[in-house]
Amino acid sequence: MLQDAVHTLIHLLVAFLLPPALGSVIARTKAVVAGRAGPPLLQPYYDLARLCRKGSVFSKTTTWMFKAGPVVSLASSMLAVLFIPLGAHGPLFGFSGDVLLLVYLFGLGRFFTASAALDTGSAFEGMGAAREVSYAALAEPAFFFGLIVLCRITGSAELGVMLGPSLGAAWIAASAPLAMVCVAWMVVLLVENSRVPFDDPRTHLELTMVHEVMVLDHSGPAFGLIQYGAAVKLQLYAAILVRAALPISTGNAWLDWLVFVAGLAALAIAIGLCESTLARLRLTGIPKFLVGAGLASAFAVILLAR
Amino acid sequence: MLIALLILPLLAAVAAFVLPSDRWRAYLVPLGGALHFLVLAPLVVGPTVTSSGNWLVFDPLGKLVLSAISVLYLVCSFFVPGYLAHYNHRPNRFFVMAMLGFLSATSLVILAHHLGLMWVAMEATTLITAPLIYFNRNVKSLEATWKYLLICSVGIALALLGSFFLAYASIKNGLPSSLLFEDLVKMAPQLSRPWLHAAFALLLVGYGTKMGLAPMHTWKPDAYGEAPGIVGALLAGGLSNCGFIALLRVLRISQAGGDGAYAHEAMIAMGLVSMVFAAVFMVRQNDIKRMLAYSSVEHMGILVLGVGLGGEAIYGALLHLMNNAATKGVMFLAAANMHRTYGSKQIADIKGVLHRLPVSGALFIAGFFAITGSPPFGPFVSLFTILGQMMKSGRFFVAGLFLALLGVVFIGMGASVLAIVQGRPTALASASPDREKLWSTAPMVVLLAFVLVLGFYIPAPLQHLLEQGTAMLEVTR
Amino acid sequence: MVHLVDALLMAVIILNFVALGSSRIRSSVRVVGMQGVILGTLPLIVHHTVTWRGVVVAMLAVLLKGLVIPKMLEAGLHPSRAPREARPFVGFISSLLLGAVGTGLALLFAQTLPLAQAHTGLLLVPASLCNVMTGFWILTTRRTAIAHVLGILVLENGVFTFGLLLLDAMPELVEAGVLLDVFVGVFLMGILLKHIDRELSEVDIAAEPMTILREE
Amino acid sequence: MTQVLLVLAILLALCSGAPALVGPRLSGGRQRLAAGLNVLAGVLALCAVAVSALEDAGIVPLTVTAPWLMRGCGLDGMQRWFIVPIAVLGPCASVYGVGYWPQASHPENGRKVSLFLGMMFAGLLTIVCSRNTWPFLFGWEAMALSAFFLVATEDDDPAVRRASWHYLVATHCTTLSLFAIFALMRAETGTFNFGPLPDTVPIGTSNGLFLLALFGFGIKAGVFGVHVWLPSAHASAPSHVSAMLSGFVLKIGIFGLLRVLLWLPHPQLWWGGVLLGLGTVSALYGVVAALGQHDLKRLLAYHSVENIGIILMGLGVGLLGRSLGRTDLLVLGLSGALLHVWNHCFFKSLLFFSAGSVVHAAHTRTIDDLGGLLRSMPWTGLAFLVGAVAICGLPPLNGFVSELLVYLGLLRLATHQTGLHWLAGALAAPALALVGALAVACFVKVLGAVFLGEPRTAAARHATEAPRSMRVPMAILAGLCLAIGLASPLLEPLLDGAVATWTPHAHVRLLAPLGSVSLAAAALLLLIALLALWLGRRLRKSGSAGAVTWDCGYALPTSRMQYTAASFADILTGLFGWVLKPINHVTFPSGPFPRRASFSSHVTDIAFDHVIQPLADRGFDAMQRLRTLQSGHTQAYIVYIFVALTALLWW
Repeated sequence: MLQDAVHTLIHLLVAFLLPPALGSVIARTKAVVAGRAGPPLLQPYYDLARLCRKGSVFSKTTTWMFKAGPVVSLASSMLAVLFIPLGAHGPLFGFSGDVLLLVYLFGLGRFFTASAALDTGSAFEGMGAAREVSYAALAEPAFFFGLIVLCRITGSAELGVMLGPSLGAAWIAASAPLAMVCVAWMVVLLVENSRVPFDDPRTHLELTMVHEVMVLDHSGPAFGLIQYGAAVKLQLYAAILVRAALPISTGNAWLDWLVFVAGLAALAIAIGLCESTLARLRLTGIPKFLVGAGLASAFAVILLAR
Repeated sequence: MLIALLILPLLAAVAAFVLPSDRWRAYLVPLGGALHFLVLAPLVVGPTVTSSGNWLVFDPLGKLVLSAISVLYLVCSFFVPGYLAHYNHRPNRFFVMAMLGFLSATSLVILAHHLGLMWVAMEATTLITAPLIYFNRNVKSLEATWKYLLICSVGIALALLGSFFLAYASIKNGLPSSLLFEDLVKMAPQLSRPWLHAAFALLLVGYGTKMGLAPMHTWKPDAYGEAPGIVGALLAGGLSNCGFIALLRVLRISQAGGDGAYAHEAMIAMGLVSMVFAAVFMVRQNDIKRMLAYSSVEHMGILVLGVGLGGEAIYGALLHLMNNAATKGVMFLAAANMHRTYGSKQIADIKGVLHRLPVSGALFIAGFFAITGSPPFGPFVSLFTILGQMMKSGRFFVAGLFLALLGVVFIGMGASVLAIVQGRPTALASASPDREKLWSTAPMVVLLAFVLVLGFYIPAPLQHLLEQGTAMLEVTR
Repeated sequence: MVHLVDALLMAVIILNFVALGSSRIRSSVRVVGMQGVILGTLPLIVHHTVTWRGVVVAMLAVLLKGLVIPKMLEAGLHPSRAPREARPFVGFISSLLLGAVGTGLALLFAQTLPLAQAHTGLLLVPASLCNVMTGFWILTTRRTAIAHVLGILVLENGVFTFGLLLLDAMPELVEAGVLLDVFVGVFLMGILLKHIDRELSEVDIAAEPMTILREE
Repeated sequence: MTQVLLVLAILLALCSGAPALVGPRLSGGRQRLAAGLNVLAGVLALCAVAVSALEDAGIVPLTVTAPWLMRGCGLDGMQRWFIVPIAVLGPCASVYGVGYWPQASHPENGRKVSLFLGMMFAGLLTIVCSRNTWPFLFGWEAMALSAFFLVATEDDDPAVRRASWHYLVATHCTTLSLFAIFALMRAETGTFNFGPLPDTVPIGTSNGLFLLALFGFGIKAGVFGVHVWLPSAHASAPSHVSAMLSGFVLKIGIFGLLRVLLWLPHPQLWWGGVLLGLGTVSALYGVVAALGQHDLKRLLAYHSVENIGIILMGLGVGLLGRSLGRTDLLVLGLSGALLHVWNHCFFKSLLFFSAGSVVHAAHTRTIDDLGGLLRSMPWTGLAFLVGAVAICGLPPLNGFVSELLVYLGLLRLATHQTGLHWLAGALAAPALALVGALAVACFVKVLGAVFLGEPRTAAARHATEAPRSMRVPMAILAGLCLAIGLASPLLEPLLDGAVATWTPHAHVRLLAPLGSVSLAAAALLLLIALLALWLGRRLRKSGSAGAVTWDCGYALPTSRMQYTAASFADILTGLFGWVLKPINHVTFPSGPFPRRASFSSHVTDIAFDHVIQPLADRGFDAMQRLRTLQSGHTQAYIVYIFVALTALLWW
């Protein structure tokens, strides 16, 4: 019993404290590739603390909607995290169909973030919001076909079961579709979390931004919430992708935690490498890429029909 | 007693001829109508009456049609005094005489049980209605009257030839030749088949011309288009039904003579052709009265189609005869009011009737929904019964075509009706002093109430008459 | 007796062709008048027992069809305006040919109808059908309104000849009624003809009479 | 007992408008009376549902034997399910109408609207509770005709006349196909009463009835292809009428389809496939077309097409389940569709009510002329937000619950082992997900353009909040959306009763985790509240100041610089251009000193502008050519007579 309580505590800690660290690993990888020393690993935590203490400036044209944006997007990400398995450890909660809760919680977060951006009444934030919702809509089928593949293989609609122990055996039986799903999910991860090929988190030219420009007008604790929400969302996608790619469970609980953290780090480094090596896609190129990813995962479903 | 039905309107006509003042003469029409109705009412409820050597017989079919015409005539006759007062600059002696003569002629057609006598009466109705159509005294109404007379004469001549063929059919097989319906129906099985066959074709075309079935309907749009609204109502509701009852009498003989199958197929074909013609000519029609004329062609087609199908559809057709007469009355009177107020029949010139003539506009729309078979009204019940019989006898193609044509007619007619009724009235129309008076709206309201009641509940005597009528036309073998 | 009837019927058929062929309206009116007279007298001949009522009806028919109607129609023919010739759609020769074809068709159709033994020899049915067809051709090939009235008359004559077959079935009263109706019909058309002349005086009556009412 | 209540409710609603005709033209009292009568009718209908539920459960004995008029109506599980939303929506709409369409400011058509609103409400009640052809058809036509007169309220505007005309033609096609259906059914069963058709009915007739029902009821439900009347009718009708139209009149089509599908013998497998395919296409087309709209109410109308598509997908899964023998699929699909009927009825009418108060305040329906209304109309803005979140199916609210049921049905279909039927589920589920995401995009666009940012025109600037009589119905509907989202298990008994009409023992609880969904929704709301509190405390502690929007330092932002609806949706309308076929009206700047250049684009409806309209025009032109038969020549007419004669003789 004690064992379970400890592991649930670790589960909560990993779920809610680890996300900013993921961002720092990516930043550190990019710095090392660029030959720089890079910011200290705990820099994101310092930023969050600083933002919580700072004063904030709100535009006169905004209403309560502007403040609701960050709050709802973080709440939906945090709730979603409770339903996903971290490595071999099953999720804290789960019911048949919680996959859809996950997908639609992302939708809710996106709805409020984009609305908050439009509330400021600035052209740039409108541009960002438009791009965010459009690309997310195009990425939706890619993610969902992957879920269909997993659902078809494991025969259940519960995330814990789909990414559970039976996935290991499934990899042997249907490795080609699953590999294709992982590639598609990698693209979805990069799009949803505004990583380089699709969006540059550190760009300063608003015309080219997608995600960053939506949060242009936020400041102080609200901006802190947004940063933390983005980090949690990144870790969420990463956890799903890692579990789908490496469905191994070592049998020893502690060792599983290490495997999971190592997996996350490896994925962070991979994202860092992607950002350093790839250049950004033209804005008109992004929809083609997303539709391509969607067709890839759709093809995975067709492969299953064989 | 039956003779009274014929003589009373004639007496009123003579009085009209004698009476000098235009104003009082106009009131003779409602008087004649009321007298006719009073005599008719007890007869309809009573048993089948025959008189003068059963040349005049008042059988259930006759009761149905004559009561419909009499009610329509009585209600519409209240329209006439106001109408004639409005056009007081025109002499109306011939008009009133013709109106009353029309009533007695139609009564004679329905009562006559002798082919020759019925033909003479039918020809008389044609001749009496000619001056009615020519009442507007302009070039167009002249041409309309001329074509009406010419085409109906050709049709009636063929009908006469058909009657002679029927008479000869009995002589051919050495039977005592007689043109009385009862005798013909009794002798029918022995009648020589080819003559009976040819006779039915001729009579169908002859009396079909009188009814306005396509392709012999060409006189109808011109005649109804140019005649005054009140005359249009009586023609559409009354005269066409005379043609229909003549056809029914002939059908009974043909059925009894074993040629029923051919008769039914011919009538179904003729019915559908009429509906096709009506649908085609209804689309983008630019004249309200011509539109109503094509609607009349369509509904005559439906009557013939119903009887051709047999079974329940006969009940539906007979009920539709009543509904159609009343609804056509409403729409023609409304069209008359609009024509008078807007000074034009062209749909392009009439707009915003709901605002300018609220009662006429509302009743025109209600009549439109009724005539195209929308449920709360009477015609829906009869159309639905006819459709039910089509489905029961497995004629799916006919049912599909029937519904499609009803749809096209709805679209054609609806576009015109709504273009007139909705929107704002033109400056010219709102300027004209014409107001809606009681005489111009009360008849319509009564007729529409009648149609609405028929939609919900069919009174027992009418139900009894309809069943008897259906039994008469049922194919016995 | 039968030969006389056949001869008269042959005369009627020939008169049809004359009516079809004649170019002048005045002559065709007179021809139709003659046809009316012949047909008026025929029932007396065919009918075995001659009753006074039959005679009265025959006299009435001859009087109306022979004299009154032609006189009225000619009155309608104003010397000044109405054109001499009734310019038909088709030439006169072709209308004659049509008449011949029509008669042929009528004969064919008459064959299909079996006659009672008493009437096998008689020409009655073909004659009447031929008249009907001629009436049809006059109605459809001529332009002027007066020609149409003539067409109607020839058609009525055709139907009337068929009526001779069943004289005993048709009591005189009804026969008179038929005659009266035809007469009143033609009389009304005559009145309308005067109105047409008055109304359409400016429009040449021979041209397109009255096609104002049509669907565009 | 239920029949007495039902007939009373119907009669009350029917004559609710009558007193308005009698009184003086401008008095609002009659209208309030009419609204009161409608509310009473709604309450009676709800009591009837409760009583009949108890009767079926055997608690209340079936006492009074109904006289003739009432024998034609009654309530079984499915009918109870459909009575509730109309009993809620009807009163809300008429109460809303008191404030939105007051007699005083609309003298010439105010009374007409309240009269026909009552008639439509009565017609809908009659249809749902009828058990015989005659009340069904009478109720149907009463509803259809009164809806026509309601849509044609402002008939001096040609666009409104055209819209009401398209509606009338569409509804008449439905009526004609209903004639065919009921005539055919009577021919088979011999009676006018409703009931399952005997198995002796040949498969051909059964298929024919299915296609007729799909066509007739599909027009009424607004399924893709025959939805053409829907957008223009909703845009031109007064908003509370559009709410009734979109809220329930579309559902009456689904109700009719359900009834007929229940009675048809020999259910075929391809029926379910057709419904699922048609539903998916309708959902996709509805949301994509909505993206390109500039008119607020047309946009909401296209979303009705989308939601009807979702309902049809649920129905399709249900039918496939029935044919494949999978009762779990049947229960899930059917309950998802039925629950979505309720949800769509509530959140769509909520959206139309808030759109109505926007139009009432700003006197325009063009989204690009509005903006910044959340500040001047906070309650309407909140109502629209709740409606928008619900319609996109986002978690805390009711939209998510019913879409979850449909998803579960689709996912179970995707895991079906035998045959390739699972591919249908495997392709439809991602399509539904795409529809959800596009709906989010569309409603962010509308919310941002109408309620957020700066007001773009003077009318938007001077907008004032709607009166109380308009806000109360909105509050009720928003409350219902939240209640269903948080407490969906409460609906299980009523839902099981409805699904029980199809399969004997249906228990949604075993197949769908409604309990845990409600818990998750509650948890989400709790989390949001906590974070909001934390943020509020932090902001008070660390202070906040107001300033001009940080537009990267641009100091003079104007309202025209904001993203409009068209620019927001440009990426997606560009991608879906092959469906929307947008038409651009461009005036290029010309000459050395160009004075004026403009660009505007609008989206065409592929089914109407590119298929139905050209076909109709070509058909009517052909008829026009045929009219030369009536050439005016008497000779020709006589030739027709002889042609007819020879045809008859020769035949």
